[in-house]
Amino acid sequence: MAVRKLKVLLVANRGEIALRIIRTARAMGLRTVAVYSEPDANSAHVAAADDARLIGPAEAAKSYLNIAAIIEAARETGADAIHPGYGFLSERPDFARAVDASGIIFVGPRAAAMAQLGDKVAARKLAIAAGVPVVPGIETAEPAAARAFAAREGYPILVKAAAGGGGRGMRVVEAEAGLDAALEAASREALAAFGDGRVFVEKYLARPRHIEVQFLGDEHGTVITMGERDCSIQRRHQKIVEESPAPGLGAATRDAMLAAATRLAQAVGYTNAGTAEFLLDRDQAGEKFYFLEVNARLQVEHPITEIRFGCDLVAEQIKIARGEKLAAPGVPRGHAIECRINAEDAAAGFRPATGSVLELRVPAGPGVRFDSYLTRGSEVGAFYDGLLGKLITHGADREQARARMLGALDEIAILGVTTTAGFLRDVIASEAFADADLSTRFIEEHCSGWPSEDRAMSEAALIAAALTAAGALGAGSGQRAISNSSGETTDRSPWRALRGFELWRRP
Amino acid sequence: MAVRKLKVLLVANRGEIALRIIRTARAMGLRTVAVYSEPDANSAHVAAADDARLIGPAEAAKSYLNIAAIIEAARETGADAIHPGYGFLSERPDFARAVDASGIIFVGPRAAAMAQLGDKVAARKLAIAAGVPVVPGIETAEPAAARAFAAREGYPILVKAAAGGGGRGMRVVEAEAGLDAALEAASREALAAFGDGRVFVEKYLARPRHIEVQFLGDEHGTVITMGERDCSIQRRHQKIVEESPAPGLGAATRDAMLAAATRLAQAVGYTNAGTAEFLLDRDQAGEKFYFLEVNARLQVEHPITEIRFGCDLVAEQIKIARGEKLAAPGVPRGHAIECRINAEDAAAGFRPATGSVLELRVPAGPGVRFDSYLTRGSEVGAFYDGLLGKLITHGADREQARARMLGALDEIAILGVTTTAGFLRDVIASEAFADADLSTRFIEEHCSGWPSEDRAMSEAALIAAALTAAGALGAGSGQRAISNSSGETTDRSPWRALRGFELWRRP
Amino acid sequence: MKLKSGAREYEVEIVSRDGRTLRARVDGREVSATIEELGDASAILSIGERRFRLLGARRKDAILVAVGPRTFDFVPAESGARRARGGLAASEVTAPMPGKVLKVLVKDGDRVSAGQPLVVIEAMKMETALAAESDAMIKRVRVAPGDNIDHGAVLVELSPVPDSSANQSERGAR
Amino acid sequence: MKLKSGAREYEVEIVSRDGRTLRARVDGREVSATIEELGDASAILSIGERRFRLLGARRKDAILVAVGPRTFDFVPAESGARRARGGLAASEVTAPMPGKVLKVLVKDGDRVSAGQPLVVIEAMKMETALAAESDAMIKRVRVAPGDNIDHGAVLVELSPVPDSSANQSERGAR
Repeated sequence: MAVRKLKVLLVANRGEIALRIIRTARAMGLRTVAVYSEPDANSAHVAAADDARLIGPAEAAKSYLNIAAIIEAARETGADAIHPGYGFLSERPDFARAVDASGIIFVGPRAAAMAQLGDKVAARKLAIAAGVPVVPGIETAEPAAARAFAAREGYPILVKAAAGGGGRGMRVVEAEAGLDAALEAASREALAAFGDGRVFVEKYLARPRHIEVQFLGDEHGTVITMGERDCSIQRRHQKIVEESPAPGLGAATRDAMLAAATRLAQAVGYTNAGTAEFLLDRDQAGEKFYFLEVNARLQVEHPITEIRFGCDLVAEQIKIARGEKLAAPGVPRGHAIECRINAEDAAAGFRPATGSVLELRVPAGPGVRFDSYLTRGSEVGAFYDGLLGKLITHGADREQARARMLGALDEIAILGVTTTAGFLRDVIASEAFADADLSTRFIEEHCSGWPSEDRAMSEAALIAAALTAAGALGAGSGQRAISNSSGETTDRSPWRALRGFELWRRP
Repeated sequence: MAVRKLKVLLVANRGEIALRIIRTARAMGLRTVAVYSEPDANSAHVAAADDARLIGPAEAAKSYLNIAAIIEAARETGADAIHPGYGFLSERPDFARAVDASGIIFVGPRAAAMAQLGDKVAARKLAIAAGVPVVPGIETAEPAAARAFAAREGYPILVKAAAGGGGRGMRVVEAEAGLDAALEAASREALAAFGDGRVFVEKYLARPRHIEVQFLGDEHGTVITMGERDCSIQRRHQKIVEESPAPGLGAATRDAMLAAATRLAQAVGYTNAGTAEFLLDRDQAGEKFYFLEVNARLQVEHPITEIRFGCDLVAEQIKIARGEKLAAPGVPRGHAIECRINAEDAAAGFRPATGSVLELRVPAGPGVRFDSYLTRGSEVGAFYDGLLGKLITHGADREQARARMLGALDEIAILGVTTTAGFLRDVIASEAFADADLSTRFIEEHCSGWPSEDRAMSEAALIAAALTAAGALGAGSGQRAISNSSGETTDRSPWRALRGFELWRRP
Repeated sequence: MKLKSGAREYEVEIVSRDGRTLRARVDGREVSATIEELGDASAILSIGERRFRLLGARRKDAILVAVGPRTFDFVPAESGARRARGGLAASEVTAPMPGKVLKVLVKDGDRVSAGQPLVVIEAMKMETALAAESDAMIKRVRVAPGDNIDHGAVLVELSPVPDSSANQSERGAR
Repeated sequence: MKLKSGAREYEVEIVSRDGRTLRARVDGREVSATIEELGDASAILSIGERRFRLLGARRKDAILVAVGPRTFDFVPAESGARRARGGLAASEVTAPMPGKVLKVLVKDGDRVSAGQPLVVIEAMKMETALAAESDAMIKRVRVAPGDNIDHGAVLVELSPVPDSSANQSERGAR
């Protein structure tokens, strides 16, 4: 069935996605190769692979974006295929071309399709040609033209990078005063993130939902879709909570979205896994959806689709790359939710956080999956995206998936780097989420001013701090428990340390 | 829909099953109460529950088998229901009766049905009456009668406890010489384990498979089945690897088994979750199955059924206990495998092992579920069953589930107590398992003499020991990594400890 | 002990512990709770009907605690950010995380008002503007665009606004 | 260093480590491997084409290591079970785990042969028979049915079989 040999897979990525890809490749009997930057030498994806190569220093531009070093690593290790994961080089046509040129299989779409879809301006044209509705906008960021467009359509307007995705190089402009600054900042961010500073401008929908369709295409012209994902809950235009199916989405709208995604894929002869993103607007007239973009890669939130459809999308990608023919998708089952645990301070505008993981407790149980690269001792630096892990729960219905998510979030504890786990817990517990009142403005509408005052919790935190200072809680006490093998609770009790309530002194 | 109120659930058990039940109850919005013996005061199920009560000292007879203390704990905490888990009091009609008598809901079958099925002799009669084939045997253990039966049917014969299950109080007798000793030992074990020393004798099938059917019954007379599980891989008559569906089982045989299970359940008006166990014999004539026993409780290996059917059996048990009507089962999907990680030394006849967990690495990833109560610092004593955790993997087919199990087992590391993880890894990797050459003699046929000599692995182990002695590996080095927040690899490197190759000294 | 989290100060003392019963004084309030230690070095603290899972760790610069999935960083009050002087919330603007300076929006001697952005840095591919916490004079700018900065690096030194001593003392009193 | 695991003795030395290259001597054989430390205090050791994940821990009585899911317990050879004397594999039979004595099958002065069960104990609800590792005389039985026993407790003391000193020394020489 496979038309070409694929035995050794190099994963050109890091973090949870590199680990997740390696796990599937291993289960398919492939030999796996990790690449890593200097600070990632001790990282979990390096441990999981059969072989690993250092490809450069911390800066992504010199390591995970270093095409020459990655292809050299593939040559050295005899890799016959490269999986780019998401982010980094995953949507860079020049990388896909360079891989092809080296006679290595690129596990992803062809460079040409990637280029066409990766350029938002070109993708917009494509969508229009394929009869897929698009948001009103102009394909330039020339200040005067942008001003004119805004005057016509009215503020707010959205400034977007032509390249890349993931919300980088994106700015909402509320009033004319901020326009020039936004164009400049977006362009600078886009240049830094994707090496392409072009931006363009479109109408900003007031309260849309973000709904996307997973699709797969093979070399034999087959295109299948695997349902939709609602990714409306975002901060800074980046998703933090995703679920599938999209609650309350009309059957007719869903069918139309799946059909639109199929047309988009067919229009470029798409191969491998991709996602068509749409904005859903609701008014008296009913549901209307608009083309947003196509992400020509595996999506961060792909696991919620895997769990519903009982498939392994990375395995499908590898089979497609081998030249195999796609099977019909399974029948979806139940409801799945994903929460992204990021290294950010949700109480400070989601400011990126760094640190080393001193203590770690991860959730488990029925319907719970935690894709993460974290271990005790992990260093979270400022060099890369702050995604620490993805907590995914599944249930027979949305309420069971939601309840399991709540329980799983309550089992998480990560000390040493500030994460969004506590914030996400309150999001999932909120009435608005329970009622599935979803829109891309969810966070500002329902979570502004988080965290709300909670006296009992503050008291618990302060008592915990006092106990920790006294060596009566955490690693200290844990180590005592561990260094002692007698197992008598009295021996293990750290409370003796509390006698005299020694105060904490700075080293 | 619910005919009676169930808001606070007391879990009369410990370890992984107590934790697993609490997780589901929590997700159903119930308040949960844990009970624990003195050595379990720090255990994970105590942490997970909303409330917890000490019910006695280590000896199960004075704690987890202490009916009065458990019912008192339920009264104190306002529990309106009790889930017995498996083992301990789960199949004790007197417990079910005592719970009823206290006006508390027992999450399990009615005492009468339990008594009828729990007594193997009565259950055998029931099976015969229900037209379910049984293994030739006699309903007594009177030595002379047993000798006569053995003379008639030929050795080996099997001595079994009339009460309980799980292989305790079971002895295979290969020759007449061992008969008396076996009857005595089985009776003594049965008395210790179930408080009932009655044993009986039956023909021992040479190379059967153990296949069981999951069924559920509600108060409205509905009985549904949820497929079968193959639990042939056993040591000491206790399951260690289970899977669903049963590989290569004929469709006609499967249907007949499901029908037989339904008849057994209906014959006693069974409510809640139960399992009908059968032995499958294969000869020229084809597949023949024999009734073994009905376990009137949740089974250890229930998760493989949950994953295939996309259901939560504990949630179903609670709904049934509330008086709700059962829905039709979902359509099963894919293949699931479970490995039981026990505190045992597989290289020494599965001798029970004890200790405290010094280091712990647990597996994760797509299709992987690990139900365990272990944490760093857990004490594994000799008081209770040695099940530390259940590793469950799921796949689109058996081979994917098997490959994922292999990968997941390779991610496990438990230091401080000897476990069966390494043994199970070799079982799953074996050709015999890959070929699904399953029978209850699997271990003796394919794993005798485990572990086979592996020079590279021995060398790795000895090098690891030398590094650990030098403080260059494990908690020591880890602690150094953790107590240091600078994150510079050089600072974190424990290798400096190796200069001069200090030798290990006993404290 | 006095602890500081962000701008807020707290005082906490463990008054007594008798078995599982723990009594503490938090900002002058008596708090009684029950505590269960767990084998994994965490603990369950019950205050009234609430039940919290606690975990703690010490780092040279802070005490970190987790209450369920929420985490809190504390520093001893006396070792926290420098006391406000002359109405300054802080006498320096420091880098909240390692990264790179993109833009410097002020120069030595400028007068800035509370909330005014001073420096734009980039970390994890996101731009973050660092603003003055209070009205101040720019004493010295210590970085330039393109500089790589570590966590805690001083970017800008501030001094009080000369002609506002009156309401400074007020502020000091608040 | 000399290490003992079960009955077997080993000798291992780390000869050198240069970056990721590690050279060791194991039972006289030269072994060269590459090692990668991981952030979680484990390491990856590669010997030829084989790749092992290592984890280690020290306990007062042993060094414990994990090689993937397999675990190994080592004790320093000199501190292991007493050296065999007069053909005895061990001069005592000790409890392999905590539990309860069910049956004592021998009495002081009995002569027993290798493999003969001496005591039956129960732990985790399973019966385990403890047998003599070599021919021996029962010097003293130190437990009775019903006794609760700790891990390592001495159950039976053994002495050499008097009239077999010849093949004892042979055994000793092996």
